[in-house]
Amino acid sequence: MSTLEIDRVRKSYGIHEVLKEVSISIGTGDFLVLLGPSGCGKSTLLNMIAGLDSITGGEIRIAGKVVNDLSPKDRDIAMVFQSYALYPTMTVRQNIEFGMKIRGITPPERDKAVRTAADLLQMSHLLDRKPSQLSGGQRQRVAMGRAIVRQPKLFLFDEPLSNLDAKLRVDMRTEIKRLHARLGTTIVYVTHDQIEAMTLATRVAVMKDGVVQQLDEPQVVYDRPANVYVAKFVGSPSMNIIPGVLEVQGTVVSAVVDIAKRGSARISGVAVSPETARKYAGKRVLVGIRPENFSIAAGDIRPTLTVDVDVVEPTGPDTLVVFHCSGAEVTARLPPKQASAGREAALCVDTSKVVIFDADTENRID
Amino acid sequence: MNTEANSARRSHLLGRLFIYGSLLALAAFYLMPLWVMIVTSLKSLDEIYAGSFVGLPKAITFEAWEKAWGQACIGTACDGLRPYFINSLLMVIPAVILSTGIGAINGYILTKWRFPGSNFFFGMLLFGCFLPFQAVILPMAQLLGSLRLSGTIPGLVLVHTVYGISFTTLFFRNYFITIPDELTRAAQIDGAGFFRIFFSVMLPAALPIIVVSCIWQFTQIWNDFLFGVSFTAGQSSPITVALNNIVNVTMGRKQYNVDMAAAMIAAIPTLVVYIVAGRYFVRGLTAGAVKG
Amino acid sequence: MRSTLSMRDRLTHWLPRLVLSPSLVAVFIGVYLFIAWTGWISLSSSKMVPKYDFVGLEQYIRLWATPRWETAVVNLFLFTVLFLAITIAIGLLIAILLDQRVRAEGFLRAVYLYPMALSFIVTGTAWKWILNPDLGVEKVVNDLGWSGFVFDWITRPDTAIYCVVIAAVWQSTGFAMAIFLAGLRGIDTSIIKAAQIEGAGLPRIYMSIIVPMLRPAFLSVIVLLSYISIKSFDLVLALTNAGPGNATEMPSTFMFSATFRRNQMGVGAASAMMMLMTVAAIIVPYLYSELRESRNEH
Amino acid sequence: MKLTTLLAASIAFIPAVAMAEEKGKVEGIHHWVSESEVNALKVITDKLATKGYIWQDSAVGGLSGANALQALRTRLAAGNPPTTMQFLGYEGLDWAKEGVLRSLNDLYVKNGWDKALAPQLLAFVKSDDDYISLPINMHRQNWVWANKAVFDKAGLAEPKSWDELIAAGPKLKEAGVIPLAIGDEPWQILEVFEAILVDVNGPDFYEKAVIDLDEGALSSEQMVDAFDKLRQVRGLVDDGFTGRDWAVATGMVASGKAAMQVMGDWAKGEFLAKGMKPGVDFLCFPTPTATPNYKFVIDAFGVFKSDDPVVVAGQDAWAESIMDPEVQTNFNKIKGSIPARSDVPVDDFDDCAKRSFADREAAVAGGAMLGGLTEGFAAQPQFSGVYSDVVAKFFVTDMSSKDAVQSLVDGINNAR
Repeated sequence: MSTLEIDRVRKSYGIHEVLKEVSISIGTGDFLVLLGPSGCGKSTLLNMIAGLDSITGGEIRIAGKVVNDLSPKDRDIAMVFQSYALYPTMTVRQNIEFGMKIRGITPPERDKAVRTAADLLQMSHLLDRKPSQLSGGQRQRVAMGRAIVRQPKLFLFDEPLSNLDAKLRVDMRTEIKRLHARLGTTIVYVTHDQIEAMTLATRVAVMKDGVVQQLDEPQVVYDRPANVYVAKFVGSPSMNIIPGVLEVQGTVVSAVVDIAKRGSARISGVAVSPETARKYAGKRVLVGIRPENFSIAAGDIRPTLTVDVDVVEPTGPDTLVVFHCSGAEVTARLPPKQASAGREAALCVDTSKVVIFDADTENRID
Repeated sequence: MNTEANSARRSHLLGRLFIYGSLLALAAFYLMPLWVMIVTSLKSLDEIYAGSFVGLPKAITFEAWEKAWGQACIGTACDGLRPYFINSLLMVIPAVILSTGIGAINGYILTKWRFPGSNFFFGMLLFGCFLPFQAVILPMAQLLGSLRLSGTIPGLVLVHTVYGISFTTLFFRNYFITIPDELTRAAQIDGAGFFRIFFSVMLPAALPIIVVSCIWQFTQIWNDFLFGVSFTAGQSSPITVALNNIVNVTMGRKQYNVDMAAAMIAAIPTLVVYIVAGRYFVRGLTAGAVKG
Repeated sequence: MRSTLSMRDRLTHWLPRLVLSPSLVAVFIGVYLFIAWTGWISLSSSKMVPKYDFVGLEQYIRLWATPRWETAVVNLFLFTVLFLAITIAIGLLIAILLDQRVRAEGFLRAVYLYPMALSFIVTGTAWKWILNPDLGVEKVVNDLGWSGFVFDWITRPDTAIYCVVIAAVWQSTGFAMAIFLAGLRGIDTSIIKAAQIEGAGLPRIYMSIIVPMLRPAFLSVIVLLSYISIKSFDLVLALTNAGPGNATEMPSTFMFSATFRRNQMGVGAASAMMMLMTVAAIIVPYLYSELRESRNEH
Repeated sequence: MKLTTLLAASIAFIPAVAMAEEKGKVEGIHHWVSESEVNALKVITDKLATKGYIWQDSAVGGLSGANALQALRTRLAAGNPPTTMQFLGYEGLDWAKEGVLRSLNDLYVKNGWDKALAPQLLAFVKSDDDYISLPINMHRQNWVWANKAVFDKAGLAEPKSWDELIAAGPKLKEAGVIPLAIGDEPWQILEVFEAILVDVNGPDFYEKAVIDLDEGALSSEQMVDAFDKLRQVRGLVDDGFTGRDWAVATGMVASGKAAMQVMGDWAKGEFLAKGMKPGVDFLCFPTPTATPNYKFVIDAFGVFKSDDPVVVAGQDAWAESIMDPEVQTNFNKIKGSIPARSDVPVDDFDDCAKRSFADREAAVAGGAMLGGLTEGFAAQPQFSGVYSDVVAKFFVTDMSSKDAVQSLVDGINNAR
């Protein structure tokens, strides 16, 4: 059993409040990703879970036990750092053994644990090297090995992949995923990279200015972002946010947007509850459409909107098509060679995936 | 095309000539005093008084060295520099170890265990680096007297340690600040405590700056004259005081060759330290003694 | 909630401060208490031994009415400016030359660095000879045939201070060189390549691109050299003994002779306080910037 | 000899030796570090050893004793004074006023030392009613040392006035000889100046201007004259005088490179060490004047107050060693000076010393015994310091005599 409950936790340095009443709760085996830009408080929160930073208010419970006043070593956690934090004067083996030595584990047991971890991470041949003789990816493995031998209730990762190059980052990501699958330990993982969050997490907490914006499964966060901020932060290219007006005609709810020089276009059948629709009828809203929810109007299907294509960016599997709508720049992900710059394009929208936000609060309305 | 290549080669050659020429000329300037000292120490006194100061000796003799080491008189004690050399060693070794050790742990605290006011404390400490020591001799003498340490080598060790802390703390603090805090955090999570982290993680990683600190302290303490002459007497004097007594004969015929040999003897330990460890000194300076 | 802290955790909390406290006490006594003591003496009528009365600023007035002190202050200023300028210039030059991938760099570096290892109690006599016109450079050059060559600075009161500068530069350039060399090695060589492609010559690259990049090294060198120049005591004593005719008197030698030779302890303490204030005027802004910087790091 | 008596004798002997070893130590700070000085000091310490005390040497050389004074000051501040300390000039009196010196009245009275010293000397040995130091010797400061061969060759005789001495300059220069050997250390220059001051203006003026620091005398025309003379003397000196040790200057006279040197009689040892004989190879005569005077410098030892009876007994032994007539004779033969005691026979001293004795007697009778300014026997150090500042500056620059007098007056007033 290794649950983590973060209960109305606050952190402030003097008058400067870094975390404002954060509450997160995850179950055993969960992979929680704290996602947000730098300065959002995610690393502070992680350090507080680890016991490296003090808690100003609220409670943190690991496996049901309040750990607020426990020192890091008594919290039964392990942590992997962005800079790996390998002890530079010790060999890989000594690095991994260091914590066990302090806990007074006998040499044979230590040796066994090191072996197991080394096999798991395929680094048995590196054990007698110094950190300075290792590549970035190898150091990352050692750092993870050091965490694994601890057999903690909770793994903490602080942006572990951000010092690696792009290729290695993808490989290590898979490695971490595999590790999680094999060990089944609860993990808290801090990153600013939304792809890592999507690929790794079972739960994502998107943070901004010390406040959790949304805490949910990654797919939910992606499909139903809680607000414009989350919508824009998750996904690449990010969700298009187009100003528009909500129209209600009977049971059909539509979002009306402007298209330059061509008048208005109507996106009909937006999934909004009748009460909300009544409340927002005729009001200004923000319409959120993911790029992949556009498609080319083919055959006799009537296009939702016809636009003048501004720029075309082929990525290989898809082509990104950029145009303007209600003054906002909009990107659509289309199959290759279906549109070209300066020409017009007739597009359909998967209205079931369209998300509507309040124009003022920028929160999602259902 | 060919002429261009030629002129390029010529200008390159001229450039190298300029570089080596300047470096060698400067080297000659820097070696001059050493040359004078060595040459003089190998001459006989008669040759020197006959007017040969800078030139090569006509006949090399080590008489002056023997005399300086074992026979030269300071007051009525004619044991040469030997006992004072030992005094200096007895003073410099504990003082270097103590001041470097304290500086290391101070630097560790000031970077990895900061607390409110720790920066202010560091500032206070740093100002101590720049204290003109003449200003503190008398109060220090009173303090040593009340500690019953006046006139003793332990007393000197204490003084050098106190005034060495400022510099060594500066060295270590600036070095440790370049070591990521994550390292101490990782060790904390591994269960290491305050001292364990210091001895197992920080200290082994601080080797370059330990060398810098030791060299600096060694030369400062070995070469110190002011504290030595103020706080010791007679047989417990360090070598610089003994050297001064040999060299600064107020009334009498100067034995320049013995003076120079004595000066060389007094300089040998620091010279050796610099020649052996000078490389590390420059490297250590890069590594954080001076913030780049 | 605090009460749940165990004894051990509380100890851990206070341990750093506890370990630091002996240093704090030592520095507080050895530096600040003693400075306060000197300050007090400077306001007393102390002559031969400390006297704890109060005479106001009398000793300071006496100090500034002493021509030798004026000489000392002027000398310190002149010396510091020249010493800093020349040491930095030569130190930088050597560092740049050494950075051109020369042979025997290690040996050369040791040659430039070794004077730092020696005290002036050791080398003073050698320098005295070298600078003496009858024994040193002038004689050697004259003997080589240039009979018109004159190098008698040390004998003339108006130039003797330059001899002190020469010897001081000799001792400290190695240090400046080491710091500059360290700075140069830290500079990305692609910058030089980029500038070469733009068509700039090597001297120009150094003057307008590399040297400005060494700003932090300059700061360190300037602070440390100012410190050396204010403390230059052995140097003057060994080389000129403040002569000829007190022409090379410095505040440190003045303070020493007032306190220990002339029974003017109050005046000596006043001069010490003046020195301390000068040091503070240089150091405190430096410390302030240094510490502010580190606060930003956190 | 029977075995038993031998045994008895040795048994009786052993405790005696052990006793002698146990009696204690006498620790002294002094600034005698040169070979002849140290050999002279050994005469005293050997005597001390026969009394059962071990000499513990704390020599501190350099800076004309300033380093030694600093050492004493810090030792006193630390409450850890030495047993005894060498004093020059007013130093002993100053320390006596601070109450740290032991009064030696009992020893002086018991041994009759008070009657053995010249009255002018007593001024430096006695503080108020207490005898506080033990003079070992008396140096005469105002000597001229000359190379006889050079003098003969140039046809020169002992000059009768400073003008005569200065007039000899061009002749000597023509002969390729430096007329006057000197170094640029302020004290060497001051030796010459104070000689001029008294030789030209008379002992009374010296007393007013130097001892009493009378402002009228300080700013008088006579003072200007003395500086004018010093300016002329500057013309007798070569350019290489920077950083020249006085002993090197003496060596120049001995070798014939220079003709004369104005220096105290500690210079004599340099000539004697080279095997030269007074009157034959070198000449000694007082600085030329119409008003004969005797400038003295004494080395004396003070002892510090102590509650420890062992230390006090050691001090007694030390005092008796210093004042021992035989010690005074042997010490001074090596040091070049004459005994501080006036009642010691002088027949086996050399000619220079004999002349010194004769002149001393005359000076004592004629009231021309004067303390040397340079060594601190005429004015407190803060005042003699001003003299040496001004004179040294005058000597090495182009300062005018009037300006020199003015800065002398200002400096003395500032130091008052």
